[in-house]
Amino acid sequence: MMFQFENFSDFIYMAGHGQYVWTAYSVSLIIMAFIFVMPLFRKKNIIQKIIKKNH
Amino acid sequence: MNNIGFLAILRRDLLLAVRYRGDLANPLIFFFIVIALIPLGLTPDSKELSEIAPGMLWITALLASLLSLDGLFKDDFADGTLEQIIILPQPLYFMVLAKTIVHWVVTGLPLSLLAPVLGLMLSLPETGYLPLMLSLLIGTAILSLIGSVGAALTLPLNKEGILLSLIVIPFYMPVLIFGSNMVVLAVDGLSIASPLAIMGALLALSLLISPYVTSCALRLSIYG
Amino acid sequence: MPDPKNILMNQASVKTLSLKDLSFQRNEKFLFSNISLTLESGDILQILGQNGSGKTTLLRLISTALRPYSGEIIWQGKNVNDIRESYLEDVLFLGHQPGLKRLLSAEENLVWWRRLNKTNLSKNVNAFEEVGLYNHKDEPCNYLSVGQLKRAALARLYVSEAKLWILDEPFTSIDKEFSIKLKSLIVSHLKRGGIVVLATHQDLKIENMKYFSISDLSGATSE
Amino acid sequence: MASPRWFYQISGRWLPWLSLLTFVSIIIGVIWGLGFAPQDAKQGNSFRIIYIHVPASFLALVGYYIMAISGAIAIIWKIKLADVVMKSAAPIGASLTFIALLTGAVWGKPTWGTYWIWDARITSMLILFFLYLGVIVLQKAYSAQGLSNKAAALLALVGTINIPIIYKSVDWWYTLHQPATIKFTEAPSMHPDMFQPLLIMIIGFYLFYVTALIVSMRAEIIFRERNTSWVKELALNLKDKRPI
Repeated sequence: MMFQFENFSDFIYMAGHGQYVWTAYSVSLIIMAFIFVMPLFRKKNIIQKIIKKNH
Repeated sequence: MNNIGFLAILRRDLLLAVRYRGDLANPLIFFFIVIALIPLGLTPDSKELSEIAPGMLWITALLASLLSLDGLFKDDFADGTLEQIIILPQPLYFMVLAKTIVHWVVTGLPLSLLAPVLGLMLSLPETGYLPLMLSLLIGTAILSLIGSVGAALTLPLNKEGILLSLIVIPFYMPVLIFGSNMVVLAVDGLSIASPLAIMGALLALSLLISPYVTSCALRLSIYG
Repeated sequence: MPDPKNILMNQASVKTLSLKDLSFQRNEKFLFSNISLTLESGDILQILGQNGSGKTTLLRLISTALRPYSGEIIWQGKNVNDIRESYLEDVLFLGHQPGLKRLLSAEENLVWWRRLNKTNLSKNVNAFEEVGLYNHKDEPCNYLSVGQLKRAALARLYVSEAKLWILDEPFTSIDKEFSIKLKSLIVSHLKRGGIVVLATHQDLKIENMKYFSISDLSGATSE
Repeated sequence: MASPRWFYQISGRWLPWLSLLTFVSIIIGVIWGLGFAPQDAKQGNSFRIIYIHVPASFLALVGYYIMAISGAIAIIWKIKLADVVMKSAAPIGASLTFIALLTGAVWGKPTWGTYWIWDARITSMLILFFLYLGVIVLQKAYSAQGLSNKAAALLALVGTINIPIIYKSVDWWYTLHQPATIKFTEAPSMHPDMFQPLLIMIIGFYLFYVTALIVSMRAEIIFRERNTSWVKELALNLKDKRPI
């Protein structure tokens, strides 16, 4: 179990398939991060609204 | 005891449908128009048309049946009879079944009987006519049953046009697959036993489950 | 002097309807909670409250059209969900809407309704004469005015054998003369041992009438 | 006991650890899958997309059943928490299905030359996405909040009956028209070096699903109980800690 690519640029290029692999990974991870973070913001501004309401 | 409600609703709705034949024709007209579009959009060449005829006939019949679905409970809901039906002593299951059967008789049945004529227009080979009618007869019954669930769920929403189709179409897909495939097999001269058996199973399943789910949905959404 | 009401009926046929801490929630808020009351044959309950306070909802709960959030409705000592069929045979519910198919005539609507509900076919009273619609009974309902539609719906009261009447604003859009007739019909129903639960703003002045008001503090009952 | 408030407090304590665990497992899985797993003999490096595609489609399906079951519990036993679970599970499931579709399409380009191929697995995933869409749109359609969840829960329940039928009929349909081709998203019998990172990623995705669900449930609970006393009190002492 060792690193499959000679160097970093080969790792990015991935014998031609790099663009597909990286787009798939990055878009998916961005969407997952978005799902995780969005409720936090939602909760934050509900709490802010509550604070403003009975300030 | 149970069938009083069933027969009463069946008779009443059939009477209404027959007395006001106007909207009986809508699904048929839709069917005609869309089938007439296909050669214009694709090709007048009869060989190519017969390739796609089963699929197009089935898709158009499916959409025609979907078109008239939202009226299933709509007018009963509007004039307050649905409220009365829900608190009748007889079980709601049979009354919903009666309404679904009337919807099938009004849309599915005429579509199936008319389909071979339109098959002619799409140069569907003769061997396909009877299987097309058979598959549509069973298929539109399943479509009406499943569709009644969607109609009940979107009952109180007045701008629900696309929502009803979005809810119902995923459930229509297996019926479309087996229905149109039955005609394709028949056209190729193969036996249509297996898709026919599966269609029968789908019919039995939806006959059992859909009216029950629809009556739950009605109780839920009547005061939306 | 014993209450005349009880003399008329032997104990066997006394019907009882009781609500046990009934509550209902709409949009996470309690419209009303733990309402408890009991009605017997010959009782009439008027539900008061501004519009939208839940009067209609309470009537729909009693008629099992709506399921309560908690609590139960008991008819003849048994929960209505267990005896749904026999309970609903004894119920007549008239809602805001007349509940008539507009494309059918008033006569057809009543004939259809009678087939589904326990109605006294032998009674030769002509319901449409009583409600003054005799010469309109064969036209499709969409030719009738709102008042006539209401009376066509009220025609059911004349033929129904149901013991429990649940009426939602029965007196709206009907004229003075007919509302007197309706009131006397209700009184005779009570005398025959029936129970009436109705929501109306009219002051009916029927003796020993019970009131129940749904104010914003839920469950306040005033006897 | 299973009141939303109780859940909020319990989840508050466990959330940091859970999200840390999720983050770590996904990072390990990604690095392992991208850098250290061997490439596939036929498909070369594009095969690495499997480490996102398979867990996502797996969770998309499991997520639908979680949503439907919690919806059923909410209708039958009227448990508020189950209703919150259903409301939060729908968008997460839909996004995971979208990820599965996206990665499947991107994967199709190097392997099949086009972004969209009507492969059995991809088509069933697309229909599953429509099912999710139907539930979400129905949830938002009713004005009365409680009602829309019940209707959506009923639809989700009926959907669970439909999913096996859809998968079977799409398979049947696919093998009918292209009998010979292999279903490329089927994970071929994999070399252990390839399989271990996949296992890590599946665990990582499970953890992610649970944490994302908890986070979105907490927001939903705060929203639903916004005018209760415990939420107000919580909001006020949050204010003292970091003045806004």
